[in-house]
Amino acid sequence: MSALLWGALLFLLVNAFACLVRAVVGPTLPDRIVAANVIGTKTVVILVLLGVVRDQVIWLDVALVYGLLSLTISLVVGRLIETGRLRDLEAKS
Amino acid sequence: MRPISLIAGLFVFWLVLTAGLGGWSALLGLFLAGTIGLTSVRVLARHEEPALSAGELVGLTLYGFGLSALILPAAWQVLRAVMQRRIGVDPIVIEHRTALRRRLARVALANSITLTPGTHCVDLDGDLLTIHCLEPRFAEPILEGVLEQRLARLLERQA
Amino acid sequence: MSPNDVFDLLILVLLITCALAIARMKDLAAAVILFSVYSFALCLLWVHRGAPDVAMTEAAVGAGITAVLFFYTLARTGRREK
Amino acid sequence: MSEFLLSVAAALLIASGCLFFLAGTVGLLRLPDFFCRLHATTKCDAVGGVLILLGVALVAGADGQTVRIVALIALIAISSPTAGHALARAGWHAGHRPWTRESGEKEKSHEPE
Amino acid sequence: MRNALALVVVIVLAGLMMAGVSQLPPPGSPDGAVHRHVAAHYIDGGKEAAGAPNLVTAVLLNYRALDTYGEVVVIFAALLAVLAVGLAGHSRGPQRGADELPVSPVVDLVIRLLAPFIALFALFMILEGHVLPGGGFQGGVVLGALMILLGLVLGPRRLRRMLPTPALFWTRSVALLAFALVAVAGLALAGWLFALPEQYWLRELIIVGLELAIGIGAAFALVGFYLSLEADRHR
Repeated sequence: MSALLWGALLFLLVNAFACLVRAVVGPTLPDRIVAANVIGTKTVVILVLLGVVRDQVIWLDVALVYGLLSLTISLVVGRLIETGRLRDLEAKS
Repeated sequence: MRPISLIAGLFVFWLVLTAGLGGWSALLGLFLAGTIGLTSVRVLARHEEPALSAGELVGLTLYGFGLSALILPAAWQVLRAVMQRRIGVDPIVIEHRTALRRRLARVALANSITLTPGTHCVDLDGDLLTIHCLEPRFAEPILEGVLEQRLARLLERQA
Repeated sequence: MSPNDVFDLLILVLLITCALAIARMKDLAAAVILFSVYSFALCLLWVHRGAPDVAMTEAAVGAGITAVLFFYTLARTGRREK
Repeated sequence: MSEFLLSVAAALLIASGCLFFLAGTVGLLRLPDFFCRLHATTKCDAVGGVLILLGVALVAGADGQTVRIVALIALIAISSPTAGHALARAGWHAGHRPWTRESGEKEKSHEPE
Repeated sequence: MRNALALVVVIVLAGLMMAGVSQLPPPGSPDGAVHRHVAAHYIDGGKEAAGAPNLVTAVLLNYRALDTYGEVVVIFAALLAVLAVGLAGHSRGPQRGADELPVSPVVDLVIRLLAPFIALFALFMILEGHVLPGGGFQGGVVLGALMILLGLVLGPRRLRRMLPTPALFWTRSVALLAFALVAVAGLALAGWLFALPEQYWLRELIIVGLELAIGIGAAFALVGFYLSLEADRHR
C-alpha cells in the first residue's frame, strides 16, 4: 500500500511542476492565480498522503491550514481584480 | 443556520480536532462553540431569510452524493476531450434565469453548475446566471433545469 | 534512490525554478503569486523533514497572509517593476 | 479478505483521482483561454482531490485521521468550486472575453505564415 | 555577461545545496548530528523546564522566549511603520464608493458558512498549540486571514465599526505588555526571565495566556495592516 501512496505522491508532485509552467508563462493574471490554486490543492493532497504514509495524524492540521489559506488568496485576489483595483495588464478591453 | 444546530456543529468539529484530549478540553470546546456560534449568528446571519435547518443540511449532503454520480461519467468525457491530439472545444456563454428564490438554493445551484463538467458558472446576479460552456451541447441540461428541480424539492418545499 | 530522495530532489528543483522565475519576473503581481507557490513547496519540504510547526508557520505566513497583504499593497501602488 | 477488498478499493480510488489530476494539468496547459482552463482545473481538482482523499481515508488508521480527512474532503468540495467561480467572475468583470472558435480562427489567419 | 556570471553562481550554489541535502541523515533518524548534542538536552529537560508537551512550543516559550518576544515586537513595529506611511500616503487607482460591484453571492454565502468554523479552528490552534502543532502565532495568522475574509463580505467600513481603531490599538498593546509582564514576573519570582511557577495548573494557565497574547496580538496586527491598506478608499 505504501508503494502506491508514494507513487501517487510523486506523480502529483510532477503534476504540480507542470502547473508551474502555466504560472510562469501566464499570459494573464487570472491564469497565474488558477495555476497557483491548482498547485495549492495538489499540495493539500500531497500533505495528506505524506501524513498517512508516515502515520502522523497531526500533519493533517497543516493541510487544513493550507486549504483555508489557499482559498483566502483566491477569494481576495478575485475580489481585487473584479473591482478593478488590481488592473490586469493584458486584459483586452 | 439556527444557533443551536450551528453550536452543535461547531462542537462536533472541535471534538474531531481534539480527538482524545480529555474532559477539560471538551468543556473548553463547548464554551468556545457557544460563544462563536452566538456571535456569528448575530454578526453574519441574514435575518430576512429562513435559516438552514439540520434536515436540509443532511439533504444537501445527500444531494452532493447524487451529484457525484452525475459528475463522474461526464467528467470522463471531458477528460477524453482534453486528451485528444487536437482539442476541439467550441465555448459559448449562455444566460439562464433560475426559478429558485432562496439565496442558499441559488448558490448551491451555481456551485453544482461549476462542478458539472462542461459548464462553469461565471456570474450570479439576482436570479440571472451567466454560464460558460465548453460546448453548446453541455448547455442543454442547464436550460432544462434538472438540477434546479432537485434543489427546489430539497430546499423550497413549502413554496 | 528511495522515494524520500526522489521527493527531496523534485521539491528542490521546484524551489529553484520558482526562485529563478520570481527573480526574472517584471510583473510584480505574478512574482507575488510565484512566491506563494514557492512557499507551498517549501512547506512540503518542512513537513517532509519532520517539522510540522515550521511548515504551519510557512503555510500561514508565507503562502497565505504575505501574498494577501502584498496584493493589497500592489492594488494601492502599481504592478510594474520600475 | 475484507481488508484486501478495502485496499483494492482504495487503490482504485487513488489511481482514478490521479488520472483526474493529470487531466486537470493537461487541460491547464493546453486549453486556449482562461475560462476553458478554469473548467479543467476546478472540476479535476474537486473530483480528483475528493477521490484521492476518500481512498486514503479507507486505508488510514481509525485514530482521528479518518474524521480529519472527512473534514478536509468537505473543505475541498466547498472551496474548489467557490474559488473557481470567484476567479471566473473576476476575469469576466475585468474585461476578459471568452475565446470562441471564430475568434481563434481569426487570430490564426492574422498570424504571419 | 553579468547574467551569465549570476547563472553560474546560482548553479554552483544549487549544486552545493543539493550535495548538502543528499548528505543529510534520513529525516527522523535518531543518530543524526542534530539529535545528539543540544537537542538531547532539550528533549530530556524541556518537558520539566517548560511544562509544554509540544517540544517546539517548549523551546519557543522557554529557552527562546526572549526571541519570540522580539519577533512579536518586530511585527508590532512593522505595523506602526505601515500606519505611519499609510496615513501620510494617498491612494492611487480608481476611487469607487457605494456603486462598487457587490461581492458575488456565492463567495458571500460560503464565507458566512465557513467563518464560524475557521474561527473555531484558529482558536483551537492557539489554545491547544502547546499540545499539538500550531500555536499562538499560526492561529493568530489564521484568525487574521478570517478577519480579512470578513472584511470582504461585510465591507471594511463595517469591520472597522466592529473593531474601532482605539480598541485594536489597546488590545495589541495589552497583548504585548502581557508577554513582557510574564517575563518580568518570572524574573521577580524565580530569578530569571520567563521562569514558570512550579504548580501545574498555574503553569498551564500562563502558557495558554502567553499563546493567547501572541495569537491575538498577531491577528490584530494583521487586521491593522489590512484596514490601513483599505482606509483611504472610504474616507
